[in-house]
Amino acid sequence: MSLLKIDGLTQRFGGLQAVSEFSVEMQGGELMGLIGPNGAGKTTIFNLISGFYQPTEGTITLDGTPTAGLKPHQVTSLGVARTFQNIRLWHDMTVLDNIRIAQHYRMGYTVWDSFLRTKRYRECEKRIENIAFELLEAMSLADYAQELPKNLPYGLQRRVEIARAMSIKPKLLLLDEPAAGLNSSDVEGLIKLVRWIHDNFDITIFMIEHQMKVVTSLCQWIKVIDFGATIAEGTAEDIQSNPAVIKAYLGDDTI
Amino acid sequence: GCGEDKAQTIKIGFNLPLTGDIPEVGEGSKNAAEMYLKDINSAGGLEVGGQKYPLEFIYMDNESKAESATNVALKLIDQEKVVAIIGPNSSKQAVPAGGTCNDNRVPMISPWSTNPSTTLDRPWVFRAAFLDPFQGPVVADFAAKKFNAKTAAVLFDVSNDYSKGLAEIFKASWEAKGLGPVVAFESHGTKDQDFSAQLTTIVAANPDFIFVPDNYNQVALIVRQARDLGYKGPFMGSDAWGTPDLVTLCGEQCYGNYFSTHYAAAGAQGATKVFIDRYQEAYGAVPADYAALTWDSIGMMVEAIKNAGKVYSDPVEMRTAIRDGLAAIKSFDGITGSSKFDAQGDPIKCAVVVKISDTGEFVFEESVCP
Amino acid sequence: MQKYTFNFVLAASCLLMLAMAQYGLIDNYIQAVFMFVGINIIMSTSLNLVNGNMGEFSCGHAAFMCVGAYVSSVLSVLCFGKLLGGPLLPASMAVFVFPLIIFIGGAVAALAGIIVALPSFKTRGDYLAIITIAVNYMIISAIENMPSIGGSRGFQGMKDTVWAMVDTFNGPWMLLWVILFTVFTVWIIRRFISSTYGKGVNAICQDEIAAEIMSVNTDRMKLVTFMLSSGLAGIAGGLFAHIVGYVNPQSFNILKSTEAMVMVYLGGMGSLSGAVLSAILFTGLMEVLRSQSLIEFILSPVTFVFPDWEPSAGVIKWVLIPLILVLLMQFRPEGIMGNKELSDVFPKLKKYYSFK
Amino acid sequence: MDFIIQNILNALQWGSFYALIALGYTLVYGVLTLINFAHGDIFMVGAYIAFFVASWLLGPVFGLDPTITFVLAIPLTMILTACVGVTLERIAYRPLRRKGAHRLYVVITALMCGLILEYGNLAALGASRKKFPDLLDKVIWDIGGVSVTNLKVLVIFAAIAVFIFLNFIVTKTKIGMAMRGISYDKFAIPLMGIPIDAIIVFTFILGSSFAGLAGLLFAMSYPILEPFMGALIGWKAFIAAVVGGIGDIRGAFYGGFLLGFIEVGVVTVFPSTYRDLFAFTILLAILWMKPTGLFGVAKHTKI
Amino acid sequence: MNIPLLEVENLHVKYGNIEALHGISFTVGQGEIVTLIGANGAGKSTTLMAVAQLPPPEAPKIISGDIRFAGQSILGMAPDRVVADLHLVLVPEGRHIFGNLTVEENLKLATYARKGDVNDINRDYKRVYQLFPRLNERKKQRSESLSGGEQQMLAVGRALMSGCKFIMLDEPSMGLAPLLMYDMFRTLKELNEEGMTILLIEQNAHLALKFAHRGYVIDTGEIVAHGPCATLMENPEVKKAYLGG
Ligand SMILES: Nc1ncnc2c1ncn2[C@@H]1O[C@H](COP(=O)(O)OP(=O)(O)OP(=O)(O)O)[C@@H](O)[C@H]1O
Ligand SMILES: Nc1ncnc2c1ncn2[C@@H]1O[C@H](COP(=O)(O)OP(=O)(O)OP(=O)(O)O)[C@@H](O)[C@H]1O
Ligand SMILES: [Mg+2]
Ligand SMILES: [Mg+2]
Repeated sequence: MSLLKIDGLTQRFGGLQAVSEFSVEMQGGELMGLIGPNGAGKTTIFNLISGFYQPTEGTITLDGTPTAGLKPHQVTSLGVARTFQNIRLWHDMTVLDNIRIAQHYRMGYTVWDSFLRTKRYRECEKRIENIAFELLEAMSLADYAQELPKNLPYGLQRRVEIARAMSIKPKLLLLDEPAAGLNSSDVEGLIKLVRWIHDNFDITIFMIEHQMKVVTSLCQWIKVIDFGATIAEGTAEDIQSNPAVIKAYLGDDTI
Repeated sequence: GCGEDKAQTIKIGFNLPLTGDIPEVGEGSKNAAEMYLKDINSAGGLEVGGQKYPLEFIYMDNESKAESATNVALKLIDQEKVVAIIGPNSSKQAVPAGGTCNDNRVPMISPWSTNPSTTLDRPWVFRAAFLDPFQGPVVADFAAKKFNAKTAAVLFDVSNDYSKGLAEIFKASWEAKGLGPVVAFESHGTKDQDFSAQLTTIVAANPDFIFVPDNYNQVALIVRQARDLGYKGPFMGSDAWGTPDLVTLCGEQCYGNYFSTHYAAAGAQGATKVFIDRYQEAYGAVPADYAALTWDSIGMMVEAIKNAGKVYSDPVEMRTAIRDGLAAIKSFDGITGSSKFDAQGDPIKCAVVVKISDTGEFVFEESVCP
Repeated sequence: MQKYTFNFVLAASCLLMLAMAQYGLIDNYIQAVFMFVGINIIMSTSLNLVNGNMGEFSCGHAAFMCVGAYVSSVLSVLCFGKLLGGPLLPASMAVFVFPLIIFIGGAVAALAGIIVALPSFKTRGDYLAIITIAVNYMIISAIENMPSIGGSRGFQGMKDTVWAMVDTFNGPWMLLWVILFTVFTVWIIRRFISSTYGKGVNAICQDEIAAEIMSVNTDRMKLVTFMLSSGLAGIAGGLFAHIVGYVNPQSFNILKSTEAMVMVYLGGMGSLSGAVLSAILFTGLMEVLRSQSLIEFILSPVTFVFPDWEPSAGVIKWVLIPLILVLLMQFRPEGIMGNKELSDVFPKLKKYYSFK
Repeated sequence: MDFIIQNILNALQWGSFYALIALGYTLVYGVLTLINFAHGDIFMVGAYIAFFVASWLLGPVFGLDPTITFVLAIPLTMILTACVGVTLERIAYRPLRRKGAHRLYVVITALMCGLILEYGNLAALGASRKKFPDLLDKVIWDIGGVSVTNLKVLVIFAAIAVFIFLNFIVTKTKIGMAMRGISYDKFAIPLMGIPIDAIIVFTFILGSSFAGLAGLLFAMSYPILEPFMGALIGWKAFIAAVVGGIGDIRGAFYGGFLLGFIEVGVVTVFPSTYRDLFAFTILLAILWMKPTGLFGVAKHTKI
Repeated sequence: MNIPLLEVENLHVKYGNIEALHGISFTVGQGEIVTLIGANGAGKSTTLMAVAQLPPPEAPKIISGDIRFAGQSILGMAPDRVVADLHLVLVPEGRHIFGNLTVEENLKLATYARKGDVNDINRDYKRVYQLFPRLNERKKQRSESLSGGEQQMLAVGRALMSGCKFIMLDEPSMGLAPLLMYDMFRTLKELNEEGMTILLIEQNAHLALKFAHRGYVIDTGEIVAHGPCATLMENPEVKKAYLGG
């Protein structure tokens, strides 16, 4: 059974067709890229997968479960985590809290436990905290556990956002332009990080990115869309030499 | 105690709505009290048992709120150590503050509260005004006789316990007469300014008169708007109309209407007239009924102190003495008429029906006694 | 051991206060002020949960206080009063039944909180603010139209329960209950917001979309928070009714809600200790400025220039308090505590308590 | 039938006042996302200013004819009330804005300023109410059992005219665009060469001067002035503005009339003691169905 | 030698109590393209906001130093006057478009302080729509629902509409697809050839150095290197830190 199966996905906003007939199937374990010109509908596809929009047409199936009608938090608890094109951390809570809260769906205790501080409460909180610390350690963020994200440099904020998504223990990780706004050396770091995550966790990654360097060095398979429809797909080499992709997306780099 | 030699002051507290919904009531009461205070103290104080004691009045604002009224009562009792309290005026504050005074064994007189619960089962609480169950029938009888009315309409304030209570009692007593129905029974909110929807319903029901147990400021608007909607019949009001400001605000449109009240300012005689003239001189306005009732409440209090025959330095003893003094008053002649007191501490007194004359004065029309 | 210092100090000072009340060292007025401080603490901390932690703008908190007040008053009169038929329960049980009555009032108020919580799933911000105002008006209007519980005449008779407790043992019962419920409120809120569960509320405040996508069940969080907040307000209402001994729907109008709101923002949004401090400050200010002589002293320069003007404390107080608040906001535009807790400002305090 | 028409007229007049005040709320909100809770009290101040202006013009110094007084009172009241609004902005809101305070702190400040205006008035002028002089000779037309006064007609037309004027300013002019832009992103406004403070002051001038106009018309229609006259109508106008969709001029206008119609309608159909209960339930239901009001656009969060 | 158009001299600025720039000096001559490069958090955006005279709290507070435009100090000038009188415009980091206005209104609002010929303005509209055809298609759409890249186009387009002669761009390529990014840089080059002065911040240091005439390297609030782009590209330190090897 495939991990993610999208079939004939279409999304309209009023008269505008942002996504049309998009289909993809991921078996699990891939690192796939999604590229396309601005406004092609990439973020919309992510929003549809994570349940933020309900598709006009088409189906999304996660691990055999259709996601139609599910709320975003329910989709997340099926094992989908994502980052955002514009960083959306909870800026006034510590990095540690950011990572703890993202484990809400498997908190394991009720509001009464939190009032009464039952044994269950203490055990669950302990577990949540341990997971958070392990993750921060692993992503070399442990030094910043008590910092507020808004006080961190941009590059680290991106990293915290990825850590937050990882604390969900997702099977599928959606990264929306993780390299945007990073300078060249941070981009190198990001590439390493994504590869490390992919290699060390049993995880599937689907990413949107405009920096071709990132896409080509990470993704085994790339889908190119324009006006909501797939115009090409293949390996990095295929894509880079595809005339349709060059015309619609890559352009020529003479200035 | 041994305080007889020193000129000990007698402290009386006032629990007044100086802010909130009805600040003018607080202000009027305070004005009357100031006048009384000046009278007594310029005469060297209150003579009790052959010795003169200066009076001290302490005014506190209850913001027209129930909890503030109890707080003020407690503060007057515990911090200021007053021997008696006058106020609060409206029942919303007088009922809880009455409870507090009764619990703490401090005599209290509410000048203006007409809700029976204020004094019910409270031996320490008294009042100067008659009760709603008395006023309602007075209005009904008068209107039936004067206007030959068969049908009545009522417009009242739902959020005001006074207005609502009186409206209901009136309705019951009107219907009990069996002359005809109350054809419209409409209400509005306390701070409303537009009544045209209610009045349209009332006018459409074509009543012989409209009973408006409302505060004078709303009366002015109601009458005006009713006339704009083509209503030509008479209005009848209750004691809350009894402010000279009514005529200032309402103007000619209120002329010729009637209301029941505690006293009639125009054509008043004797002590009442003296009071009115002096008040007018001091504050530039004819005193409203709450001012007059406050004056009478102070008068009752003073009589009770005199009845006590002695001023104790211990406020607790003094309070008991005043309460006994108050309970001992069997009848009282005040500027709002003379009254007798029943077992609950409620006065039994005559109501007056007043006509607003063509010059805008409140002219005595008829006196109705229980 | 050190970490219990705070609890000991708190318990000791409460006991001291009770003892002083019992032996007449503090008079009824001071006791009443303490009790209103307690009630205001409950009101401001519970509203802070919604307005501060969750970042909504609820302007109708008094509505829930009203529900709690009426429910517990009616129960109390049914059980121990004589207004609605004879007392159902013997007076000796009052001590045990009273807290139950207050809790039931709170529980019903929590149910009333659902009226606000449900729309909050779909709308927020100023639209939700209007819904809360509307609910406030609706509840007042509903009670005014219930003649069986007094309508706009108000409802009384709850003092019988208090007397029943005093007859069992002569002591400052209401003060005791207010202290207990205030501590209970602060304790429960503290536990709630410091748990990972409760921190979801802050996440909703800071970025609701991220919260939803990061697995926080925002609808359930909102429901729980609104119910907790309004339930606690209901408890405050029940206590209020038994202190004053009389309730009137208009006592819980929008002005009362405004007071709670002012306390929350004065203390600093989302700061529990700020909400407690500002409730103390605000209530204190309200009482202190009742004094005519103080107001005359403050205004003596003005009355010197305008000798005819006779300021009345009641009026001036309501000019001064807003003025003080406006000035305070100019100097501390984030409230007394900002979004920090006392222990963040004075980290040493942390050693002395484990309130969690 | 005439009963219904009469009530429609009643609702139109009462709705006009809600609309006029709601327009001021929405205008300021549309720029600063500030619920200017002092607006109802600025309206009250406007009515008092109108009172003093009218008494002064009618008084011994000038002894003008009432109609001329009315004509002169309109601009004078509007200007003076605008000054009050701008003063509030300058001394209370602007410093907070400069410090980057949370928007709700400004809202609370506005609430406090409203209280200061109310109680300041009470302290200065005392508790007795003021009677507004009659400026227009009242004409009552009786058309088939429906009575209409000239004042009613004037009020309704004034509300419509103000709406058309404001709607034009906000949607069609560049200054109106700047006003809307500020509410979304204050940071970028100066980068467009737009003097932000000037625009905000302009907004307050507009909002307050129309509150002044509303105060004048209100005082003529309900000629009894007291310091708290603006409080309740202010709250309700705010509710109307939100139900219409706060920040949108059309929303305030239609919301005001809607509230007027609901209130009058409930009183007409149901026992009037239930007015608040039913009226607010209806409003709640409207917001339930349209969570951002009639004309409000849900703020789209692009993620 | 004639005076440069913009001179920043020993600029110190603070956010609250934290000093973000510790004495930065640089110049931009008339008709030049100058780029500032540096790591995240180095203070590049801060510098531009200080030049644009934006007020705190979002922007920094200038403590000391001087900023001169055509020889005149502009310290204390109102930020809207900077745009209206000096025709010096900043395209800020993070787009800051007016989401509740349509695309068209956003562009129109940018001409608020412009006192030009209607024909000039119309020519600029054309140019913007030509450069970003997407904006033309989305003219009537509320701009907050635009995609990230489309919003970036709008932010740049808006600056062009203001009739500026000196444009400061803070990461204009963020979120743009390669094709568009190259198009935009080509247009900027064209504008430069027509006389526009450009001060650019760009994370992609390769691109920036290829595009600009001169560059400054900022590190934690200080200038650590500067010179013509060709020289900087050869500088081993710069190479190591910013060109990724
Ligand atoms: N809620 C919405 N309402 C209306 N239009 C929308 C909405 N969301 C997206 N769009 C439109 O749908 C199209 C696709 O948007 P989307 O955000 O998916 O683009 P994208 O591929 O992520 O582009 P970019 O690379 O610039 O981020 C855009 O043209 C956008 O204007
Ligand atoms: N509003 C602010 N308040 C406080 N500190 C700030 C603020 N904005 C920026 N800073 C701090 O000032 C320093 C310089 O920030 P600046 O935004 O200028 O960096 P930058 O070089 O533009 O970085 P980036 O490449 O991430 O855009 C950073 O340390 C940052 O944390
Ligand atoms: Mg995108
Ligand atoms: Mg930057």
